[in-house]
Amino acid sequence: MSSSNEATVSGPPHAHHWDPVTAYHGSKLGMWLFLATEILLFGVLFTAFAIFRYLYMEEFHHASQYLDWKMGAINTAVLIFSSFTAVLGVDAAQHGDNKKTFRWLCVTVACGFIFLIVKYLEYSHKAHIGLFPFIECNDHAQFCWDSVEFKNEFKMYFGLYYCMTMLHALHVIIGMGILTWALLKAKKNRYSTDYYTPVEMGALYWHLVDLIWIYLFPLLYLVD
Amino acid sequence: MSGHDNSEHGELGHIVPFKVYLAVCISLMVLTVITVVVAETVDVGSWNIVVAMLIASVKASLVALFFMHLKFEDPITWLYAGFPIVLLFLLMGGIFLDNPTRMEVKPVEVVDTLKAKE
Amino acid sequence: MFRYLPEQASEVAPKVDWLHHWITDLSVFFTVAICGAMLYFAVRYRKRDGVDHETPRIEGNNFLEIVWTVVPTIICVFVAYYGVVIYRDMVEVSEDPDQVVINGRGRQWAWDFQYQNGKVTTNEFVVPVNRPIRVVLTSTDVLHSFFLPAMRVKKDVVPGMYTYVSFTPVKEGEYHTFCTEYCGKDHSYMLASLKVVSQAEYDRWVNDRSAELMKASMSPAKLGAKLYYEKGCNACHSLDGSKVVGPTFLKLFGTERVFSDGSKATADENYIKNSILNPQSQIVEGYDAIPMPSFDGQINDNEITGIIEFLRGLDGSAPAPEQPEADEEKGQGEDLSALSPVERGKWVYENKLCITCHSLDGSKLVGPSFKGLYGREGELNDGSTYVANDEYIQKSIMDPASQIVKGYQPLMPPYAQQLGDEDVQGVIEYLKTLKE
Amino acid sequence: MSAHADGDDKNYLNCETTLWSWISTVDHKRIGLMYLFTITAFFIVGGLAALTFRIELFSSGAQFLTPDQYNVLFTLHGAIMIFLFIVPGIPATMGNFLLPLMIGAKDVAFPRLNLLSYYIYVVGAAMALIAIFNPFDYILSGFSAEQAFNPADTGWTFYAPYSVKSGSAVVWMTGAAFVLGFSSILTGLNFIVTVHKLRCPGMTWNRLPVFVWALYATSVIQTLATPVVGMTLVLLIMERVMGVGIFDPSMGGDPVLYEHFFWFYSHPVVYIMVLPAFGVVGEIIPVFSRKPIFGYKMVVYASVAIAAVGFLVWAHHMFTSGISDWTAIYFSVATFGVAIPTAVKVFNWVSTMYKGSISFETPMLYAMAFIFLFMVAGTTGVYLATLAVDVYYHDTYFVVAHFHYTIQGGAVIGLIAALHFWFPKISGKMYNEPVAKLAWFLVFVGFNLTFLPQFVLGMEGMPRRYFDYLPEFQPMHRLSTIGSFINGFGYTFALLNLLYAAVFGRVKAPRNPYNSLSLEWKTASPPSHHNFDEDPEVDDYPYAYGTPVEGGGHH
Repeated sequence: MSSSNEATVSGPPHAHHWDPVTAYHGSKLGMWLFLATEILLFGVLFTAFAIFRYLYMEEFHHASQYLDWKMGAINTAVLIFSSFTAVLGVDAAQHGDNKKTFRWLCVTVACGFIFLIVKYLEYSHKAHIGLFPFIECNDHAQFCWDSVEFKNEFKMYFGLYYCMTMLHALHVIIGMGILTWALLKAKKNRYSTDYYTPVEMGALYWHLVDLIWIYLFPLLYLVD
Repeated sequence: MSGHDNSEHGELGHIVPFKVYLAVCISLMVLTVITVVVAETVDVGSWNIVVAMLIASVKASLVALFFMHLKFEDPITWLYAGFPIVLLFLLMGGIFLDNPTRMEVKPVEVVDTLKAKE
Repeated sequence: MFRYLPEQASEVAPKVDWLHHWITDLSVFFTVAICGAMLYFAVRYRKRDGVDHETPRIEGNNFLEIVWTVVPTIICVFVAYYGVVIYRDMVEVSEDPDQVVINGRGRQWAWDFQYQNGKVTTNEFVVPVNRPIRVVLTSTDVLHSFFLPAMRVKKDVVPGMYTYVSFTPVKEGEYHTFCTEYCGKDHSYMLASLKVVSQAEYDRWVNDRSAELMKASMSPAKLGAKLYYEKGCNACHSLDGSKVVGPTFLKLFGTERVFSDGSKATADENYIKNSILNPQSQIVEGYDAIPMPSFDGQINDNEITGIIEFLRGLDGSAPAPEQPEADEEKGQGEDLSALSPVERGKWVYENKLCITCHSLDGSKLVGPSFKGLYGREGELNDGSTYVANDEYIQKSIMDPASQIVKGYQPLMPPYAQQLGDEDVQGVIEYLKTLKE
Repeated sequence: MSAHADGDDKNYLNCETTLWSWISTVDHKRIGLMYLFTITAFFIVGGLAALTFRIELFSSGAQFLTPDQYNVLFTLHGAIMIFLFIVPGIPATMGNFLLPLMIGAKDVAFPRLNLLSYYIYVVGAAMALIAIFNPFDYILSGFSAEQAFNPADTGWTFYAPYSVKSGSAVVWMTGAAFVLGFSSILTGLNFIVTVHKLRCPGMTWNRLPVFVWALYATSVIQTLATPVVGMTLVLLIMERVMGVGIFDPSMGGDPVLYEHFFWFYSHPVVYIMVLPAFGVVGEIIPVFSRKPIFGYKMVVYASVAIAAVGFLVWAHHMFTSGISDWTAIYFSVATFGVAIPTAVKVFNWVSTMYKGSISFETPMLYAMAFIFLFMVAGTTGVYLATLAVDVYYHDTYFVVAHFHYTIQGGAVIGLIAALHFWFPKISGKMYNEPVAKLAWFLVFVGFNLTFLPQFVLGMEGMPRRYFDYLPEFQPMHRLSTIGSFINGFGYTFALLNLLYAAVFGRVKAPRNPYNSLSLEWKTASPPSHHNFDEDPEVDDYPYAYGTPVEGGGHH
């Protein structure tokens, strides 16, 4: 949904009914509004996390021990760096340098891939020890998602963990899609100092993804 | 908030020097390290979460202000960037107003007189 | 409009109605004033003969704006204030030691009540007049809401959480209790009746455990049949082989069950017990995992045995038992006049539940054994002595609490309204035959 | 619709006539019309569901439905009317059509996003239809008859834990609500940017028509409240799919938390429904009174204030739900904060008529009916905001009646008023005035006959969502059922009258049949594809009716 939304927000250069400058500022305002909805979308999860962390402090603390903070820290660094490269992509586009834009955005998308790979490693480790929904309980695993003991031991920490990180990972994937679309335009030399809306919008979206992870990381991995 | 938005000066986005971006990126990395170090070594009880969230907020502000160019945006953008955060605090406020202040109600203890004399 | 509210049966009801009355007056006043002004303007300033007349360009009036911002604000502040004050009266937790606390439990689709002495009722409860009452509520499945219109109180019944309503009834009578939070199929039938009675009647009622004792004395299969209807099994499990929400009970016992995960088991005693206590652990293929709640904690071993025996009996050889109309008195319609006094006494002993507490073999149950009772001498709780003569026995039946034999508890319900003179005489004669 | 177009006057309806030109259009006017037809279809479905269960409720005791069927019907009625009809109601239809015209723009800010938003709505509607017919359960169960018709039965509020335990159609219905929410978000976002960036020269903020202001306030709520319910519904689905436990008390979750999340959106959503109707009334009354709207600024501030305060009061739907007493007290007091700006609006509308030259065309009749119905809705709202009284009224028919007075008496009457008012502009035709007045009469009488008795039922203590009821409630239920059919006939007449006029009508509408000063009347009826033949410019606000007098100036 969001990717096609992007496609429409930015529009072609010189949309028929408004001038390019207004179109640029309008698109940016639209994007900020969309980001506002994203913040509230995650906000519900943050609120649920906050109240249950307050109620089940010990269970949450205990559960967070099963996350590897090193993995989280790596992903944080990767995302921050990718935000940096994304903004350099925008900077290059602002100077009308399509080649540089293309290169920086490629790096950003690559960082997205690294993030997802690390996430996959984390998930698969969890699945191995039974800390994952959707898998059958088996004797090798340490835990069983659907068991009463599991719920009592961790309360809803892992449920929230997966809701939050999966939603975030979905946003990473969508963000990569938008940036890929934007960098393909750079490949075709579509940007100039007068028009670089897709890069700017894609980067804004990508920064939001980064911004949310900045909160997720200490909340989930370092909470105590 | 006047009707002149349409006829703004011809410039598009604000151009920020490279070294500002670099400085922001480095600060973000450093703050990440600080978050981890503080969380792993310092123990100030329930303040840990507050410290972690404060650092996260500083990082988030840096991203928003410089990477997202919020610093150079008009008041309307500020309004709609700030509004969801206000609403989020409202939502949290309402829920934290409710849950911790709920009265602890206990059912009455039943002494079953039929069973008692067995 | 006022008279449509139900009668005011609690202490807080007149206060709520007072505020209600005020809001009604204000509402009617403002509605009539504004709509009246609108209609007046509409008629007075109507366009005549299809031609617009000249109109003044009045764009506003700051004074008026201030007036109609400030006046409603003041009214709102007052209404809100009294709303809060009366609400505090309503939810105030009484420290009164005189308070009667009842545990209420909502389930799909019935209300259970449990009194401090262990008395349990379903869909009806009785409280004494003029004493603060508190019903502590919880739910075993989904949200319900406990609404006593005549008392003007209501509270949602939430699983995993305790809430309460408190009220002080001021009028004897029978009142409705509704479920007001939508809870599924029979939401509209989830009613209970509240009886507000005098203190004396309440004491008699709350100590009368004969219905429960009767259940204890039933044959297991019969108990099972009763529970089948009482606990609401009938909502999901049929007795005629048809598939409702859950599997039918007809010819279930002893058959092989195939579960949704492919495993199999025979429907034996353990299987049935486990299905009642942990329904989610074994879902028969083709059924939804979700609906059945666990009955853990709501049902005792005796009752489980009853259900097992009930299921064992449903082999298709006999017609399924009908839902009992009420707790019909045993022996109703039997011709008792032909019995001799001793036979009459024996019949009373067996059918009026004496049998559950008083043995014939000298063993001590809830009450003293009837063996060798007649003519016995002994000590009462208050230190005085008694001789078990005719007079003593009659009084013990009619007003048991007045003379409790030492070592026993005052549990026996009074039979003054249930037994006639002939019955009592019969019991006395019967006891005489039980002398050693 | 375009059958009677002359060759020489090309307008948005006949500039292109292929089916493809409609379904791929990015013209805000055509999208508004497509919305209008789709939501009207769902209005009919939701209305028929309501009439069906009103027949069931005609007498005490089970009539011709089972309790399960009744539960399904009221759920469908609620979910369809809320998510598929009245939330997109005025903004997506009249808003889409009028917003650019009123501010002198060629289109909304993101025309293609607008079309996308429509198709997201269509996807959501399709999901809702799947929830109704639930074909997958039927197929997966091997065409077992019990799974043939098994729609969601949770009520439109989807309260946990019932919605977690109920049938699988709930997932489709909540999914539909989530997707429809996205459509709503995108429409709102589009309107906000449009108002900020596309006003024509001279159209300053205090020259905006009050309808545009109302749409703007609505859009802010749409954009910022909807994600909350979206995520909540996703959590509900996750709860079912992977057992998160947030709303499940047996795992330590809190069902009341669901209610908080739900009402954080679903209280502001009533302002999404009714604020645009306020705007419509604010447009109609000045035109038919030939007077400036009284206290323009206060009317505008009140719109914005209602939108803002609307976010602060959500838990007044939960006074008896087990929230703490302090929370209940705060939310009760805060709720009165909504009463004040609403009252201010009503006072201003009525004052606008003072010394006017009032004519009673159908839109004006609807607007006056609106004021009466909304007075009833508002004053009965005071009972429900008052803590002690709400404890009695919560979840009774009183709430049902109050809600229908605000939403049907407010938003739906507002929509019908708007349809009549701007019908000449939309279709280029005039409708049959006597028939429209007859329909108005039936709607007004039928509506009051349906819902006034429900106030009485609420007073008597009749709980809502009851399939069956005690015999003493029967008389009022009978009145209500009779009224609902009169109401239904009224809407049928009104809509058929408009449809007939649009298709077969002979009387062409002039540019400005009511001599309105607002910008949308300055262009042709119906407008051309590009809205205005020459770029519009304004130099005053659109309410400068009458002869100037001393004092009380607008600027």
